[in-house]
Amino acid sequence: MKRMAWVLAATVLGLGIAHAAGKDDAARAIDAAAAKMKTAAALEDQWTPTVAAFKAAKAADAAGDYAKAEASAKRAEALAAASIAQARSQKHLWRNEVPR
Amino acid sequence: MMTEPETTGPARRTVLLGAAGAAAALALPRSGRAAAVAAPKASLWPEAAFKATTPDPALKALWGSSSLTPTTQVKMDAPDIAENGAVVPISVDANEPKITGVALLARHNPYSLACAYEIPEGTSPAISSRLKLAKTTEVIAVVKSGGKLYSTSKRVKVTLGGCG
Amino acid sequence: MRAGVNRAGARMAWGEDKTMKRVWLMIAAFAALGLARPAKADPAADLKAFQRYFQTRFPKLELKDYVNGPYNFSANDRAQWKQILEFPPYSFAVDAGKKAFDTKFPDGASYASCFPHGGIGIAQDYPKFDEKTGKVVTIGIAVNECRTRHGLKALSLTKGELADIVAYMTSTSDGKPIHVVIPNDKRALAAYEAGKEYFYSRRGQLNFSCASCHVQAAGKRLRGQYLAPALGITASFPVYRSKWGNVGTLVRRFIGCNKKVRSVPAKPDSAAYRDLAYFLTYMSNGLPIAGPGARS
Amino acid sequence: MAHQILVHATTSGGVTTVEALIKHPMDSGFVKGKDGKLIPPHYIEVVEFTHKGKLVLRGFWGPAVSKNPFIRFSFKGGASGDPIGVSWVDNKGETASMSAAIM
Repeated sequence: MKRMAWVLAATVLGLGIAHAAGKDDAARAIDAAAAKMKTAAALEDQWTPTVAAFKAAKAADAAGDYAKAEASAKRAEALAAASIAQARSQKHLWRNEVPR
Repeated sequence: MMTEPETTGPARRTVLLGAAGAAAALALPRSGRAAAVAAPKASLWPEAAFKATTPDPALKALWGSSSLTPTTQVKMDAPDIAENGAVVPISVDANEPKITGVALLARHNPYSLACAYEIPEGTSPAISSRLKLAKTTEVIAVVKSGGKLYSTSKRVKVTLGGCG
Repeated sequence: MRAGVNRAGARMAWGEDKTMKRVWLMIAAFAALGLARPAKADPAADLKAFQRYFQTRFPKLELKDYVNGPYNFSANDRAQWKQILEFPPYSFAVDAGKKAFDTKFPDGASYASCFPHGGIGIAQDYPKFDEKTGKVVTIGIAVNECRTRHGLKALSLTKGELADIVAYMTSTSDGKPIHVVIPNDKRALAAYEAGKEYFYSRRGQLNFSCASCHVQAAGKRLRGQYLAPALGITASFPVYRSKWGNVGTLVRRFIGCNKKVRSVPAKPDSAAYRDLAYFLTYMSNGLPIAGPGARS
Repeated sequence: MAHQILVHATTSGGVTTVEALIKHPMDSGFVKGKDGKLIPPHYIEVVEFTHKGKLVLRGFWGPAVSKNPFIRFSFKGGASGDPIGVSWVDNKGETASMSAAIM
């Protein structure tokens, strides 16, 4: 159940952010994603789809497709944020899994 | 769950020792050892048999006939479900007199013939090896004896390996 | 119409909003209530509870059976595995590892000079806590430390020559009881605790912990394959996996498991993996070394 | 190092059992490599076992034989110390051979 919640949250967030975007919007989104990802990495909980989305954003940005770059970056940011929330909650919740 | 759990320790150890012992005799190719062993002739390989995509033409190309006589005298040990399709242990044995050849075929592999052996006099037809099975398939063991072909077959289920 | 709803929704799900932060904290605090407070690390008590957990779940298995991993749960798979072990596919690795191990370094030293008892029959003592550096040292890392001390490049910790060397060293410990020591040193206990936390923490987009598969779901099937119990799981490493077609180390498996749950793996020599190996191997203390092993 | 052959031959009751593990990729030609391209077929085609120079088994293998092939068979005769020869040739014309004594 918990698992589904994470996947759902992350998936829903990644959608519906597409809009006409310029170069600056894309750059801002990429920076924001990078910042979130740095936090996630520090918490040892980066998700592989986050990295994939970020790569896609950089590639689209380099190709001049800023709308796609921004959308992908936002997806990366959302995924990174979800992983941060996961890591922070696990700081306490992990103890529930220990056999006693 | 298994009712009679057992560890593999001692048996495994023997195997390792065996391998290590043999390692002393390990040789590199063309290393010019005193007892040099000649390489086989590549031209012996029955290419047409190995290029056939179904069992019948493979056997015709290999031994000139695809007429099989199913018999319980040919025995094959193969798993019901392959743990990993890339490494399926399969053993054959047969009770027919004067066996001169043994072959294994996997009906649904891209090429049906997996392996074939020439059995000189004095060599047992009991052969164990490990085969690749592309998907769930009938595996056919064929034995050549006195110009006739005897066989047995078994369906081996191949599922996708999961955990990564 | 700039996805306002999404953003609000996002905040709630992310837990970035202040109110939500409080809720998260409450949830966390609530979760912590039922347990003993994050008490002092007590590895010995953990070990007992861990082994008891599995023995309660699988009363027919003896402790030493756990080194057979998934093959305790399927007669069909076990039969194939035993046939493969008749001439195990890791034989080449052990052979190559022995040759590498016996080869002198350019400075005249050798691997044997870096280890107690010349490196023979000592694999069961790893991972070890190094009091000088305050870090956990796996046997693979110890091999690399030996190399760099003698002017050689460190090898990949996951496969290849180092895996072969560790496979050979492990083969000389076959059957010896795993004997990981956690000294009464704050740093060692902290490393143990960190490994324990890593093991039980859910991570990756699929939200699995190591324990999700190898404790809770141990002995159950995941896409046609049986999940090995965490107890005894380290005993067969390094392991020849048919899927890999060669021998890999424990850290290679960590990386694979992390990727499987869609989590970016840690670095092979990271503190995270050192500590994880420390905790996980300690949990199998007393079980016999059965490595190198073979798995599908 | 590239072409190793491990042989384990034992004799008991007048029958010699030979086990061999041969290092070879046995690429079928149907599997993709890391670069996404098919790995070209590379497999042993003929393998021969001799006892004191006399052929005791000839095998024809195809791409369906597993990586690092294993084989076990037995023949009548053979004494401790006798040489067992193993040799193979693959579809690229590479060959390897070795000789090991019956234990």
